[in-house]
Amino acid sequence: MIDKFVRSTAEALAGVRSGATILIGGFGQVGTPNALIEALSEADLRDLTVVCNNAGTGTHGLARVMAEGRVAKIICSYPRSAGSVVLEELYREGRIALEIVPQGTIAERLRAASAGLAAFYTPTGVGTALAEGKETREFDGRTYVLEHALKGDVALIEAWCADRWGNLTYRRAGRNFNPVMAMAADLTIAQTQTVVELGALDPEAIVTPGVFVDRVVHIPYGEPDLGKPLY
Amino acid sequence: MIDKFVRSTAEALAGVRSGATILIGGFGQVGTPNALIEALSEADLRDLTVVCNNAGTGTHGLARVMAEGRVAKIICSYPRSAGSVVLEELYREGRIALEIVPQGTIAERLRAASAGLAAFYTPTGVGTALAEGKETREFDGRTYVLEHALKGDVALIEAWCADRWGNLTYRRAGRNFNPVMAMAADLTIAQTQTVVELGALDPEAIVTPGVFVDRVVHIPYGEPDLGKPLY
Amino acid sequence: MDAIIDAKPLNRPQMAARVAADIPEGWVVNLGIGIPTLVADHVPEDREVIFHSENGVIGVGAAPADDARDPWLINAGKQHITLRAGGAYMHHADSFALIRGGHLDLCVLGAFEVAVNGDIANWSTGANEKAPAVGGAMDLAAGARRLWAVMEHTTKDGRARLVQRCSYPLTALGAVKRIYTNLAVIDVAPHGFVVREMIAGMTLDALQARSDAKLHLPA
Amino acid sequence: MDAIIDAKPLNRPQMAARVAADIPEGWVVNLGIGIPTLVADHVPEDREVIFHSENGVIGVGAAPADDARDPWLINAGKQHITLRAGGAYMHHADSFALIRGGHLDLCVLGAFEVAVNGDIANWSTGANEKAPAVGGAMDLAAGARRLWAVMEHTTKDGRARLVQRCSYPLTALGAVKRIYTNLAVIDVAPHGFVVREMIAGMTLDALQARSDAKLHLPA
Repeated sequence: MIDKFVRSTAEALAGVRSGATILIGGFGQVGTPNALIEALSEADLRDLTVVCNNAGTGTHGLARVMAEGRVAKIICSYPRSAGSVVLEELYREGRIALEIVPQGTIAERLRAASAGLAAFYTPTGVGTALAEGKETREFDGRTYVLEHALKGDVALIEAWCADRWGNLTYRRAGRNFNPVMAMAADLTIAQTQTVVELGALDPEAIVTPGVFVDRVVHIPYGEPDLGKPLY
Repeated sequence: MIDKFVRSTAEALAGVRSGATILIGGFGQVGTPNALIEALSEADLRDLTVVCNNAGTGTHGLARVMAEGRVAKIICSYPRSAGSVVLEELYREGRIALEIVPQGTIAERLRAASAGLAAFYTPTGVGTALAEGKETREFDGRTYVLEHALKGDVALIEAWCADRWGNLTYRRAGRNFNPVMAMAADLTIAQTQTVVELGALDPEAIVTPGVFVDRVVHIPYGEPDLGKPLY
Repeated sequence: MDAIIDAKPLNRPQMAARVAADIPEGWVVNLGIGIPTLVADHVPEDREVIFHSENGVIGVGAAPADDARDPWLINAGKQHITLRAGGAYMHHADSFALIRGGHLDLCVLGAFEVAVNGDIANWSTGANEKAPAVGGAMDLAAGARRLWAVMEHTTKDGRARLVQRCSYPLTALGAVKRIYTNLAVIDVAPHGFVVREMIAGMTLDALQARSDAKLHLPA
Repeated sequence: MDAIIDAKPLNRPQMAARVAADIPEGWVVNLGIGIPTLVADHVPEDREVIFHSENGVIGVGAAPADDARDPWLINAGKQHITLRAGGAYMHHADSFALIRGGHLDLCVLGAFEVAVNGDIANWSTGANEKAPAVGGAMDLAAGARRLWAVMEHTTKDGRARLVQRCSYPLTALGAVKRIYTNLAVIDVAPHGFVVREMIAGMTLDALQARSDAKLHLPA
């Protein structure tokens, strides 16, 4: 019997190695795998490359992972926010590498990895500082920049509902990067708010089929913070 | 008030021009926009390029569109079947051009068009007759072939359920190429088996958001043929 | 260079309202952070405009009351929102396929500068800042079928934002089609900036004095 | 060259059963048209293997009774199928992302020929045929993490299908990892074909006589 549930976040992260590329889902406070990120900050790991739209705020979550010195490089689109003090300090001191990628290009590079493509030509960023040094090419009179697939060793995502095959649904804006990252990593680990029996999810409404998911941990984490959201 | 419903297939096809590239959804008998295809065979059109996984069987559907002399070129993955006599005759006589593309490459070329990408590098077909003359390139020691986006002027698709914004769901294997083609054409026309009020579809389960759909015609066509399926 | 005028510049809600007036029913529209976000409030309820947020929400509705916020429903600016009947959710790859694939009728962005050739600079003030942040701005600017910029006509210290050539890092080349400022509405035409409309009391000379690039009147 | 042997070749269901025996629980598997399709029937119900069909069905179940067919549910071979509890639907771009992206543990395809370097020819018999048809074969062959070929060991007129170099148009280069024939199970190893198993009564000499490329025994 296929059963992808594990009992703890520590078990969920078993086998993750230093030097790994970790994809972390979520956008703002919504759909973020908070418990898995906490476990990551407590694991004995170094030199991680983290791909995440934002770069953490305050001193918890991804900011704590960075503060613990586990992250060598962040690939993100929007590191800046009122509370992103950890990243800013590490960045100023040259202790963390930062690759800024347009948000849609991050999504598309992940999607290319999920689909076995090596690279693609996109119009985003042409003529800007973020395309400097990158190959460009004209198609039908328009210039495009070559961007490469971005594959994760591990993806950490949050789902709303899961079954034992790892089929997943999400909740409203909690979908965001999660389904894309689920498909783009060798080892995909989901924390899920709710759990159902196999067969209970509508096959027409499953967003991430279980074939893309390796481990699921049930974390009824609760609602995202209703406080003033930080960018 | 946005209302994408039109009253007839003829109205649905209004403005489609000779020389257009037409994407046609469906796989086998399932999810095929039969009424729109019939209307296409009756429209005064010439020199169409048709993108469709199969190339029609018997003397109805796409086969009839070809028999009427409306099609200059077919782009498909699987033209051959027991009943594909119309295509075979036209092809043997040199009266129709045929571009055979691996099924996944058709899907991906459509998806690239839907996403505004110009081209991508895929491993499919490398070293085969279908990649002859195409640019190849190595990434991380593996060879990939460059494939270009395939955009439609028009997409004809079949949905299961639609609302007046053009939000769509599909039925089981009737999904197939339909959502991909809906996003890849300038003018997307759906025939739908059922209709609901705006707001009745679950926003978590809408497969094709209405922003990708231009016209919807309500055709309670009925179930796909249960007879022996033809490949 | 400056000219004394007797004109009251638009405030931010008025700028947003001016943009909203030009958005017809049925358009699919993405609104950037800042003044653009306010545009939605000025589209009448009965004019169905489909607002898209790049974090995968289509059919963004009016802002919720403070005590009726849905914790799971935010926009790209991380503000709480509502979903209209007919709305839908997508993941990020599909959401940006929508943007880049030409499925947005319009994107409205704030800007630092717009150049006479349509170049826009809106994401970075240059090399000396802390970790730079681009978000979805480059995708939106490169992908939308129409890009309108909304900004004050000049900076707080009086420098022109309608420029011959952008001084800040670019977001996209030749992308802007129209500019809404607190003083005027200006099209970006092949031959340069064309003033479509000015606020009451504004003169072309005074507007020119506040602009770096040459302004034209419609032919 | 030929050798007289006293061995009864496997029939098609037996070949399918032999393949099925090697598929462990939990694998995600795509089965090609022909003998491969039969493999699913030989996986015990209680061994959960997730069968994928490239037209967007994950979790293909047993064939339906003739009077219980669902008109909307077919596989890539256009045969009527069922969906297991836990199954899901995808569109074609996602379905082939699954294939090319390395998410298939295994694909089992029929073949005309497999070469000693793993090249496979299974989609076209050459230039003189009518409109050629590839379907998803090239995607599956290039994308699956493991590709196994199932075929008669020789053609009806006795020509070898395990060859030094394919004579038919290729489907993919160096893709096949294992071959199941009616006579043997052969691995495609870096140094060539390695015979893992032969049917009762078969000898290596007799098998070699029916093969174009050199056969090895395991080291």
